[in-house]
Amino acid sequence: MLTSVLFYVFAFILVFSAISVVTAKNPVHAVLFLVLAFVTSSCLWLMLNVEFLALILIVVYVGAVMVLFLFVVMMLDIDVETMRKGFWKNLPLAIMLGIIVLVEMLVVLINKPMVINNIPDLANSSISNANQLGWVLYTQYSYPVELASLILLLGLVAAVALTLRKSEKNAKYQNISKQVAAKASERFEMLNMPSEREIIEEDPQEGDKK
Amino acid sequence: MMQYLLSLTIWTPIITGVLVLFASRNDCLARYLALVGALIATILSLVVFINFDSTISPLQFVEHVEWIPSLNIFYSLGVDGIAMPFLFLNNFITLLVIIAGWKVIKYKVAFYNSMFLVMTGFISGAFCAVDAMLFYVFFEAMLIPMYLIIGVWGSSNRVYAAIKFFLYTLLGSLLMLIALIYLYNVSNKTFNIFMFYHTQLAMLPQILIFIAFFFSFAVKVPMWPVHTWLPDAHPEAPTGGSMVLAAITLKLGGYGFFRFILPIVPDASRLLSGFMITLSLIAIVYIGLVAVVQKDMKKLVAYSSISHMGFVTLACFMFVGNNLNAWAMQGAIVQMISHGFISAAMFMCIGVMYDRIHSRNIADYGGVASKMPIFATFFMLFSMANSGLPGTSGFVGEFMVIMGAVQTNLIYAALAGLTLILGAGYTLWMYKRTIFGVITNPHVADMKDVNISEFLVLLLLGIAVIYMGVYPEVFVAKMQVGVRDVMHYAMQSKLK
Amino acid sequence: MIGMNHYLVLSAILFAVSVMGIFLNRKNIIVVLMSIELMLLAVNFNFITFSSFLHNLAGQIFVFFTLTVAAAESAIGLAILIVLFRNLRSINVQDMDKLKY
Amino acid sequence: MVGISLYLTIILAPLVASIIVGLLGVRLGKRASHSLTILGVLIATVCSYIVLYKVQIQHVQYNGPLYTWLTVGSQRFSIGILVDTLTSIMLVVVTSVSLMVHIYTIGYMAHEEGYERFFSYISLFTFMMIVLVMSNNFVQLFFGWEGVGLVSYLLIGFYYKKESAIFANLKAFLINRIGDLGFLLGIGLVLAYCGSLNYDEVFSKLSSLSTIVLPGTNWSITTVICILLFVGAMGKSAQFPLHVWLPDSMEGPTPISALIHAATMVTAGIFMVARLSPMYNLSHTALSVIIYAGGVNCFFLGILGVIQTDIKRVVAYSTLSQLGYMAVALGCGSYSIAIFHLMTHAFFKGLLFLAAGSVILAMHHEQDMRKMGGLAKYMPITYITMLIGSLALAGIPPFAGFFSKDMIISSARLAYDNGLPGGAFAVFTVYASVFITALYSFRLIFMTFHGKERFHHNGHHHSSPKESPWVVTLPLVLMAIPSIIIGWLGLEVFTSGEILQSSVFNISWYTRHFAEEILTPIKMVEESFLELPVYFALAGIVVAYVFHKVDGLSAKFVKLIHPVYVVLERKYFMDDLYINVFAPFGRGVGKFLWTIGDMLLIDGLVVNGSAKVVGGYSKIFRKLQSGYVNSYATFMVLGVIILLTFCTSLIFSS
Repeated sequence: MLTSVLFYVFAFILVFSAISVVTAKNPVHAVLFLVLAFVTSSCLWLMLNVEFLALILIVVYVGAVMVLFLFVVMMLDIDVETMRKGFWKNLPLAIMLGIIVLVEMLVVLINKPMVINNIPDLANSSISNANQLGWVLYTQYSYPVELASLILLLGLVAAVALTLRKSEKNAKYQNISKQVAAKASERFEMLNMPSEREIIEEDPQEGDKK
Repeated sequence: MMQYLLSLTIWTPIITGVLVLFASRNDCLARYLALVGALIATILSLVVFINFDSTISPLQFVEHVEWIPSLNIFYSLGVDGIAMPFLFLNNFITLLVIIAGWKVIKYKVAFYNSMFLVMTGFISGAFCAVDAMLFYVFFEAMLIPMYLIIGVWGSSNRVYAAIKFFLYTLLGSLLMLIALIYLYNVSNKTFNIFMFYHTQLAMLPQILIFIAFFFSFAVKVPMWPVHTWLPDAHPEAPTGGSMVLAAITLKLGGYGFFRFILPIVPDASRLLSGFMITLSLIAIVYIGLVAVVQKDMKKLVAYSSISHMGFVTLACFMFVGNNLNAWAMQGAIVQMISHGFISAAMFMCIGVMYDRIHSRNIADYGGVASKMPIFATFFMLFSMANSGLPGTSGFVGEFMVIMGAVQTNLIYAALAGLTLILGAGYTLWMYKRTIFGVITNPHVADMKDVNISEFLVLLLLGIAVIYMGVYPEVFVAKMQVGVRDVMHYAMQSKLK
Repeated sequence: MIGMNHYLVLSAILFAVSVMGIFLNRKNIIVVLMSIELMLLAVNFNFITFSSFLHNLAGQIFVFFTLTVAAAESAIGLAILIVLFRNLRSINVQDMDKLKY
Repeated sequence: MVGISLYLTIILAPLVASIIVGLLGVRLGKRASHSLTILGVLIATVCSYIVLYKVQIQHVQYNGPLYTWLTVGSQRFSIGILVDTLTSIMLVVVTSVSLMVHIYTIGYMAHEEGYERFFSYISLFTFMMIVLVMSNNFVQLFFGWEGVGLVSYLLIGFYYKKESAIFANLKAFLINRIGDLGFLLGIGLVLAYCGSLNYDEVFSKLSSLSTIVLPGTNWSITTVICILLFVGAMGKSAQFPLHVWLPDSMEGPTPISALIHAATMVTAGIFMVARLSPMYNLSHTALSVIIYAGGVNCFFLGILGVIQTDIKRVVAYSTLSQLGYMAVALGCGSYSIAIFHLMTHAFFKGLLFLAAGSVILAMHHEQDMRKMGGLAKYMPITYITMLIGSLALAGIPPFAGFFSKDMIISSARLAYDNGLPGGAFAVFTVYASVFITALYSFRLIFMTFHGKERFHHNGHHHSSPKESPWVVTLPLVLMAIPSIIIGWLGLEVFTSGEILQSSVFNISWYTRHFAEEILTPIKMVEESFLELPVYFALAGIVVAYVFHKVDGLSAKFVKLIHPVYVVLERKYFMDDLYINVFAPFGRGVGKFLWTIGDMLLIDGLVVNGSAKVVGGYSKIFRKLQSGYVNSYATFMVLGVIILLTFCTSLIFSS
């Protein structure tokens, strides 16, 4: 009974926040609603005994991706009014299409009713969900995991590379070929300086070397 | 060595062509490298020519290597009496083109020479291919270099011409691919052209195959009314491109009639021979008249090419009852080879004039003879050859075809013979307006006579034209048996 | 009793809402991106549901990878968005017509 | 030298000389050039006389192949040599006249540009003509036939900067090509029905042809072949209506007018018909056609010579007229007489041209007779030789032309008596032409050599005209001699056909007639004064004299017959027909086909039209490709929805 109530509460929050995401005037609000949607769905996943992924969703999505979104939205100077143009014009079409999609999916569900209703019992399971996943991921799916890590790395590098501005004056970036080609003599130079400075004018070349 | 002679002939220019590309920094090196490649290929094809046994009937210099086993496609080469002369013609003309472009081409020299070498290899491949798919690959691959040659080194309207050329020819050959796949399915999953000769076919498929092949080869020849790409391509192409286009690529169309249409669909050929003869006669007379009024020299010669190639298609379908005519059939091949020399020479001559004052317009010339006597002499020779003067190669083919046509129908012969008058009319009228007369254009007054490379090209072509006119037997003897075999297949019914 | 169908219906609704989102905010590329995230969530929901009810781990594994890819995707997508904004001073989709003939 | 090497020497000597001079002429210089070519022709001439001796006295004949030219199926075609009586006669005529012309050219062309080129051309011409004459098959005949046409083209256009010359040479070549088409078709029919192109093999199969008709018609195949071949001869021998090129060909230098357009090339058609006499004997229809063509030439074109003022054109029209005589002789079946006239004509007409050239040289290339007059006392040799030539041409006994022309008249009457269709026309034209011939040739003599000296008026030159150098007059004298005597020598042998035995076969009634009647020159001269022709000729001379002496008579006469005069002046409108009707018609059709057929229909409608249709559709569908990411996204989602609908419908159907 409790689970039913909880499900309906979460489900309601989820649908509400999803609708808010797509209708919110302010993109910042939209992002925040999206965070809410992720959190509630994470809760729903927990109810399905999928703790590992639920946590991942919170950590990765809410903690990383959504922060990124929020950061971008706040950083960019977005003209909200022009963005909203055509919102009302598109609304009927959008609702219609949404209903069509929904109806079609429901039709499928109604025509092929699923009779499996037993949620796996957590107490009966000797091994935790995270443990189970770990066993499979690091044995059977070890190569895809490696691949996934590479994709993440790529995403990381790509994001940096894309947003890096070489043309900007104070941007700091490495010139690798220059670094590699450097010799010891260029790094370290012995200067023979007189202990006492003479009062005659400075040698301009020496000034350059500094 | 002898065993792989055909492969060597095909791949030497292609490989040299690719090597030439690497020499793109050094124009001089590129030229010499290209010359060496073309020379080796010409010598190889000459070896093929000399070692070809004109008395035995099957293919010679055969090579047979698996290529795509799952589809039963072979890298299979061989030449008979019909293909062999073209092999030589092709390499010979390319050699001349390389020499002709020696001083004229200054823009992307290596690329230019490379394209011609690669194209030669592809064309040789098409002539040597025994496997239909191999033929198709070479046949299509050849378009690419030609497209680039027109598109890169052409004159003002080159892009239109290049695209028109490409689309026209591609459209035709796609139909051929369908026909080939059909033939593959009905003849025990083989692409061997000579196996197709033995495939029994009902009338309807024969007609459909005929139409498919017809579009592919008629565009190449080109026959009326699918000829309009040629008068557009020629004026835009550089001299070398025009030479190869007129001298060799058109011949692939005529070759297709001999290699594919007549032996594979003999009954349809017989049925549609009236149609083909009509188109050919239209090509000869109509195009001849059109050529008379051209103002652009290259267009004029392009139209004259169409008119001359009309003889080839006319000759292919000279059925008397069920029998083909040996005179006409051999005449067609002689006509093609001779036209290869003559049209190359005509375009070379026009190129020589074009290089000096950059105009193809007949009206811009006049009085060239007094400034370029040596050139005028050569041009006279080739003009006369183009109008079919006995003693030049131009006569032999026309003569043989007309002799054959008389045996079918005197009217056909008379209409075809009108080219004697029209051909002389447009060629010599052009000659009169460009070479004779007083100099009116100040640029003409500054023209200098031919330089050494031009002289060499004209001389070689002149020797070829006269040699073939005085002693055609040397070519004719080689093709005797090949033509006989084609006639043999073309005269048998394939209906079940 | 909450059965499988409940979850599936929920995910269907989520999906439909995200489809609506794409149509509603055709001009605002950020919201479009967010709608796509929502759509992915709906799909993941389905996977999780089936995995859980059918006692099969494959669904969860799939979700694991989907999450990975989606994270990378949104990172790159946002990076592109920033570059676009820098160059165009706008993220209006209508302004992105450089490739239009 | 014997046999084949002798014949090859005749053929190749001029060719070798021509090629050497042609390629290296400018380096060799004038002297070496003309020496070399004259040497070549001299060798050929000497050898020709040896051949004549061998053939006529020792009866050595030759017919054999040189090399295989072409093999088609089982048919083999060889380039070969035929030396028989006809060949030997023609060889002598060709090489002798050619030699004279070569020598003459040294003087005539001395100061012309392209001296070496000219010698190379005329040597090449000699080679081609020899090939034509010595061939033993149709292909080689055609080679020589076109070859002489080529050189004629080159030589008419020798002054290639002169618009009229390059117009004339193109015209000559094209008109000849019309004839060649007929000729080629004739050869084709010969090949198709006889299976060979060698004369002897063709002749041996002639008898089997008599019953065959051309498919689809009821024309006898022999007649069709003969007429088609004669069409070729009409082109080359300038028979009506393909004669229009010959007067214009006078644009070329005078020596070639003498060599090509009087003595040798234009007689090739006559030679060809005579060579094929066994074939022509089988078709009386073809003979009639020849008579009509020849008759028109002989009389109607002869008349045009009377009104010409250009000295060379007068001679040119007389050539047309004389060619008509020869054709009439052929048409009457007396081929040997045609060859006889061909030979005498070659000498006296060559002489006339060369003499005219001498006059032109003296007048500094002025050709208008109205600006001459009274030249007799300045140029005695030229005058006398030209007078001899004119007397021969007019057919005054005992000059050469008299005998041959009289024999043509006799054979025409014979043909009429034997009921050959067109016989009456032949008789009328040959008689009438005797008068015309004498009229125009003496009009030329009087206008040029007698009367007032009109050449001072045009102010170009003040010195009086001088006799030409010896290289010019020597050939005149050498040609004048045969113009007098060759008739005496040839009459009997040609009349009986003895000299041409086994190569030319006269028609049956002719042979029968002259087997009974033996003619000797003395007897013929005596008898001639009892017959009309001589009086016609004398009348012509008298009329010419009267018109010359009485001032203003010709002007009055012209006024009297004004409409006729206009027709004559426009040359029966034949030139207009070709230049203003046929040529523009051809060009018009060409232009129409090009602009309407090629450019508008094929290129515009089909080729570019299809491209436009594709382009039009693309223009519509391009609208969907807006380039906006959001519209793509929309379409993608729409696609997803459609797919979803499809999947859903699958559930219902199953």
